[in-house]
Amino acid sequence: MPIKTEPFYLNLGPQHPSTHGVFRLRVQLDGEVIVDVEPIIGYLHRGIEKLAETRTYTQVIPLTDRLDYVASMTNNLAYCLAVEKLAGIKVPERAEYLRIIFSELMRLANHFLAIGAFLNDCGALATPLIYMWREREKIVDLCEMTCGQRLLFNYMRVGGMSQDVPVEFMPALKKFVAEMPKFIGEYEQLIKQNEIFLARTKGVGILPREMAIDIGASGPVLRASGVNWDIRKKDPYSIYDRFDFEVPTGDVGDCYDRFWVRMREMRQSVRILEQAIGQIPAKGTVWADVPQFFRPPAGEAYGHIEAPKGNLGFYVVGDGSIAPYRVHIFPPSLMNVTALRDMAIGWKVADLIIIFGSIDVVLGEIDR
Amino acid sequence: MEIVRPEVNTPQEADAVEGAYINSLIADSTSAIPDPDRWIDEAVHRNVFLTTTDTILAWGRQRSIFPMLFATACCGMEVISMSVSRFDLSRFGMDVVRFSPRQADVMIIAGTITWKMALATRMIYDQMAEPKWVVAMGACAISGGTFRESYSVTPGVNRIMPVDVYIPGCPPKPEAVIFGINRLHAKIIKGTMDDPMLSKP
Amino acid sequence: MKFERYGMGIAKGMALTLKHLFRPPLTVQYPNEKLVRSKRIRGNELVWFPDRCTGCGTCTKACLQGNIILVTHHGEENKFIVDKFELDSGRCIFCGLCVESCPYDALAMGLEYECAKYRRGDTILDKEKLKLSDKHQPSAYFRPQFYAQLPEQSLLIYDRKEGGQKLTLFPLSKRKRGPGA
Amino acid sequence: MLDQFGYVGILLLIATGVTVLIPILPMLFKALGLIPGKKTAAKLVQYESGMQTIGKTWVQFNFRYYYFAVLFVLLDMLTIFLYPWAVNIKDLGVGGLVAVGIFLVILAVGYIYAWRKGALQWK
Amino acid sequence: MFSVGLDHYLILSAVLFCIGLVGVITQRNVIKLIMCLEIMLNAVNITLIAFSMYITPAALTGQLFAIFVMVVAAAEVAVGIAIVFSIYRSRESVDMENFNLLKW
Amino acid sequence: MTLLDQFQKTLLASGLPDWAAYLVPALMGVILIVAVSLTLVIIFIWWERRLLGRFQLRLGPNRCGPEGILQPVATGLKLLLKEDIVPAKADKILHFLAPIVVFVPVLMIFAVVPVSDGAILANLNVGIIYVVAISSISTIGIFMAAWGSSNKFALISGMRTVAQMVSYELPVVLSLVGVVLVAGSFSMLSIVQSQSIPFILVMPLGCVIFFLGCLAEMNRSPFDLLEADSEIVAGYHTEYSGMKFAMFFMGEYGVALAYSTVITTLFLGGWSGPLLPPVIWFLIKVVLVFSFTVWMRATLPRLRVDQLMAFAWKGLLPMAVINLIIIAIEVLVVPASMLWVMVILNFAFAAALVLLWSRLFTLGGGRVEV
Amino acid sequence: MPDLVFYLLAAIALVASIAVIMVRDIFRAALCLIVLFMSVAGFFLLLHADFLAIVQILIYVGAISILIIVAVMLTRDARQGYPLDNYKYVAGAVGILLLAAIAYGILNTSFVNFGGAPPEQTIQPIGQALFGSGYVLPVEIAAVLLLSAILGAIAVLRDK
Ligand code: SF4
Ligand code: SF4
Ligand code: SF4
Repeated sequence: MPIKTEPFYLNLGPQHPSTHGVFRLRVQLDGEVIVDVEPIIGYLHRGIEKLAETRTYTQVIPLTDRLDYVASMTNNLAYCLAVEKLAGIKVPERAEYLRIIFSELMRLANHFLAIGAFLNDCGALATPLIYMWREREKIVDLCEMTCGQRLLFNYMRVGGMSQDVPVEFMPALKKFVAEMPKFIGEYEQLIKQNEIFLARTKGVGILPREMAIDIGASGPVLRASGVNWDIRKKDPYSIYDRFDFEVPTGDVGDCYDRFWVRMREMRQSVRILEQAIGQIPAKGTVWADVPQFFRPPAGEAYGHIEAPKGNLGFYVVGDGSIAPYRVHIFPPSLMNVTALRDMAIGWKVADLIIIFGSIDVVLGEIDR
Repeated sequence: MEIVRPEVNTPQEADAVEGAYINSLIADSTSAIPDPDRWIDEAVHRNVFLTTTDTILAWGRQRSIFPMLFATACCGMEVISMSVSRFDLSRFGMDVVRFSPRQADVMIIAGTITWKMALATRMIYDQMAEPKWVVAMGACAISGGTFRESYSVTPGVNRIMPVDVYIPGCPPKPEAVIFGINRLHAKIIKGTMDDPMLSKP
Repeated sequence: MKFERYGMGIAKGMALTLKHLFRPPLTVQYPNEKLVRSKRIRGNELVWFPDRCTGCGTCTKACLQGNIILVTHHGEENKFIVDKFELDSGRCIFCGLCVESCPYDALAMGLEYECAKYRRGDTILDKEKLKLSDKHQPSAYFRPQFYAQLPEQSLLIYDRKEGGQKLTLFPLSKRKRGPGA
Repeated sequence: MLDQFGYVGILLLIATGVTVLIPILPMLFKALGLIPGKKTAAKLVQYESGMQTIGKTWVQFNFRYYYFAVLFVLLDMLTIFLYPWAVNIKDLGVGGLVAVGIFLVILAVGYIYAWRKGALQWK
Repeated sequence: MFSVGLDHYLILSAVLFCIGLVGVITQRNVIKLIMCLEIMLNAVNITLIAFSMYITPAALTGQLFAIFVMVVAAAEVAVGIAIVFSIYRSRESVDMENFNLLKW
Repeated sequence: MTLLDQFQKTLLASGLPDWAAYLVPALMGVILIVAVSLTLVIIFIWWERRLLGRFQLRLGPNRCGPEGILQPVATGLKLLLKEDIVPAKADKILHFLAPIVVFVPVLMIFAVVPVSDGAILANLNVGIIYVVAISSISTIGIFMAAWGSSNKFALISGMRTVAQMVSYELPVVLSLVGVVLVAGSFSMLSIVQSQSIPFILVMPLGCVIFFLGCLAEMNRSPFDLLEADSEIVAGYHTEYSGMKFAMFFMGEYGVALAYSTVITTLFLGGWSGPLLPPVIWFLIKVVLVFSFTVWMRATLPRLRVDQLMAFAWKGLLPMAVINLIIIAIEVLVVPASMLWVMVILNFAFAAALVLLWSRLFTLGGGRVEV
Repeated sequence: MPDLVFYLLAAIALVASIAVIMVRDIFRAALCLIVLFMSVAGFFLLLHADFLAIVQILIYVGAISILIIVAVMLTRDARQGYPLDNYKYVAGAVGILLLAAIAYGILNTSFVNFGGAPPEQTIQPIGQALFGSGYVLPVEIAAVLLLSAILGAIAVLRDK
């Protein structure tokens, strides 16, 4: 029987190195043990949904970039899918492939950050993050070559892509994809068998299968709990049905599984990229000429994709004008982070940090 | 416009106090705080006696700035890009990232500051030890950026604290930020030479 | 987990870091060396060609936040004469929508990204600052006509040997004192 | 022997002098006006991620390792007995080894008891 | 050789001992009480070693005794604090007034 | 007979009064030690930052002076000119005293480190335990800082120091007994002299245990829980700014340097080595040991506090005791001239022990097992 | 010179020990106790007991005070000691009387020095004495004492 003490409150965040943005955890501690966690969000509430109502369909795209800014092109894709569904626009073949290529690149980019930051939270003094960021830089280089920005690309448009990729793009992408498995292998060597890392993550922060389904978790968090759910397979959007890939799942649902699912997902992404490079038509238009100020018919549409963090949905209501009547965003991070409290109670502060890190949230998406 | 808060004992009290102070902060920040830039355009007038000391002081201050990463949103990603291997901020002696405001010298505000966050931002700024500088990185920090019209976003951090360097961009490229930091270095040199007290509102 | 492998995993990880110790650093020493940015770079400024601009105002409409301020008056032959063309680079998010929409190719993204300012007011770009000059070069973003004249982007994907990470070098001897030093 | 410790004492004095000087120096500079800054109420609030501390800061901290602390104090006594033995091991020979062996075994009983009873475990 | 002799050490340790004793009698806080006990034991140790130095310098008997006193001190502190912890669990106090379990 | 004593003799012979002959060499030695160790600490800070940079494919500070060597000087200068903040609620006396209590013991350790034959400040009979005893005072200082700054992050960090101290002191002390057994003396000088074969070979397990214990005592990765910045911001020095923070910073590296020198002395044969002058050998070895800790820092994640304790109590402590007994038996059985026999035997024993222990011991990630 | 050091240390020890019982804040009291321990180590050094001096630091400063600090942390209101509140006068009287008695005894006894020089090294003789000649049994008894302390402490602390 431990000595009875009064639990005390500790604010982790909003400005705290491990909160990946401005997230606040009001933790109730007894010694170092967590009695209660209260996630407080809203420190990055920027009113994106409201702003979207004042902008035209095209002008919303830069806003969606700023949701999940780690993998911003996936947001564009989800939004564009929803609007294309609303307006009944068919996307050209080459654009579909480009979309696949970029969303898989974004998945890689996101997982590099997710794993790197997670290891940083485990206390690995930035080295894994730095190695992974090197790869992320390569992806960023590719994107910059295509659309001139390094982070918030504003590249997809309703009806395709804003412009075709430059000629240098394909060779560079090929080289990148060819080298990628080697680097992923290196990261596995760096950390996967590290005893300290295993001791820190195995069995920590278990999210049971049932609970994961109940809270509506998605993405790697859900799959690590052993649920084989991937929208790319279950409801293939775009042209994902043309590719052959596996959906890695974990079995326990602890932090290690979440890490390891992400690791294996990266290999699958590389596989998809390889196939896409092989199949992409060499020529062709990339944009179904949609005017910048276009008016989709009144109605509503829901587009969802398997974003790197999970199921990202956009619900767009149009009233026939140039601006959407309502845009609702269904972010995966928000659903996933609700599991935090159940996972963390009874663990220590250090565990809370890595559990939070293993969920991989982005605050732009949670607070919107 | 300094925020002093009473002691709180329960989370409920803390929330109530926070809400009240956010409202008063919004009410207080209707106009921008003037930029601390008096000496920028003037030629440095070197006082004969103080030159050497000042040079040394400025050298020390300029060469080892401990940044306090205040990464709230997308711009934070570029801050990471800048500090990892490709652009390696540590070349300027800035690799000692301190997360405690007591030890940091420059607050790089990277990202959107909402009103809810502004309170914490201002508090951390207050808690930093002098001499301190603020770099507003990205459109959001400078002016609210694309979210300026939004009800919840601060229209520029220069409403709540004086800003030394503005780095436009959304997000600025890492080089742009390093350029901004170099500008800050130059400012520190000039500022120290001109006015070692660097008194700020 | 059992401590079965007696630290083999740790040893593997340490071997990898040791290997990295002997790899060349990736670092670009920025103020002295500069990476060549993408040809389609969206720098932190815009370039405006006053002779081509008709003052049609499409760009102001396309801007998602109404950042471009355009004031015109009627000139002869039903043309508009632009009195004021101003945008706040401290607010612009460099999305490129205005460039995309300009029907006369009168607006382009700029190459320059070293735009840090000491004053909030300095970030506002007026007509003069937006004009093409040797410092303000247009990029090829939506302006393929400039594509050929811009240098090849340096990519991290290729090794330095293969032409990656190409740098604009400023020899150290020419290093100026001042901001870049 | 004392003269050697005298060196240590002098080192102690000088090291203390130097280190006490280090935090005092800034006070001097402050008086000279080289260090800017004035104390404001917000600056003197303790930092807690930019939020207000809730409740007292000197909280009752549940240090769950008090078993370890107690065990540590008792086992630290080993040093007193082991070191004098270790220097003399050659002279004391097998007898000394046996004596120390018994000593260690007796303490090992306590250690194993503690382990068995779960005192070396996180509860 | 020294003008400071055995008497000085003995008096000093006596003073320390008495301070400890006064503490033991007056303190209500059990932890402080244990601290005062430590003062007393230290005083005893000084006495022992002073005797050893000034009476049998070659034999070191006093030092050996001091070693055993230290062992006793450690055992006493460990058990004492364990008892404090265990009573603290049920009484949530370290005040002597509440430690009247064995009062008749 | 140390160099200082010889110097003292010559001074006495030249007719100086007693006290002067004692004080002059002492003061010279002390000032030399303080100056050299502070300079070395500064250089080591730079070295760590550069090396860490290279491990991470970056350059590290290279702008101040040649290759950035003046970087720590600039940092020190800046910290000197930084405002000093004492939180209103802090315990002001403790807040002031804590950095001093942390820093002084660090300097004190250098008193017993021989740089080359006889070049030692105080050749104590109890050299080895002196190091352990002195460094345990630093813990009190850290705890004072944590308690005095009235900050919850600091408080957590303070309790972690206690946990580390409580668990790692014993293995360190016990593994040192092995050194004493073989060397037959506590004095650092005679320990170095008795290392015909570096003790790292004679007692590999003892060396590893000591090294791990040292890592914990100098709060370096993977035991850097005190300043686990992803968890508790800056740990015990969260509320410290300016020069006081610099003292903690220096103290941290000072401990690292001090322990590197101690490890060099005890296990790597100190100054001995062929060809080069002893001081250079000593420095090379110290730099190697320090670089090794940097290398670990660049790679390893951090342990959780209870795992840290479990590792020490269930892993290192029993192994240290067994190792100690084995060495004691060997010392009695193997004649001193046949140290190489012990090398072979001990490597075998170390391997066997590690194999055996890894079966028994779990560094659990789970909730129940520590 | 050693005389000077003695008086200095004596002053420190007295002040520290009085502070231990007078200071309200228990944590500060514990720190004063540590100062006292260190000054006692200084006395040991002056008395040519170098091994014991170091052990004093190792055991008292390094271990016992840590335990006390842990105990302080666990208690609520660590800032509130209760200085001198019961039996103040009785205690004072007892203390002074006892001190007077002891002092009388000390000053009226003439201690005999059995001669011999203090050994240059104390560890080796201590080791010889502890394990070589006659003190083996006390050593083992000490071990048993420590063992029983471990058992007792664990038993007391264990869950009921
Ligand atoms: S300026 Fe742009 S990139 Fe930076 S935080 Fe704001 S929206 Fe994000
Ligand atoms: S759209 Fe082009 S032509 Fe029309 S006003 Fe804008 S810049 Fe001028
Ligand atoms: S780049 Fe975007 S934000 Fe900037 S002026 Fe053009 S449309 Fe507006």
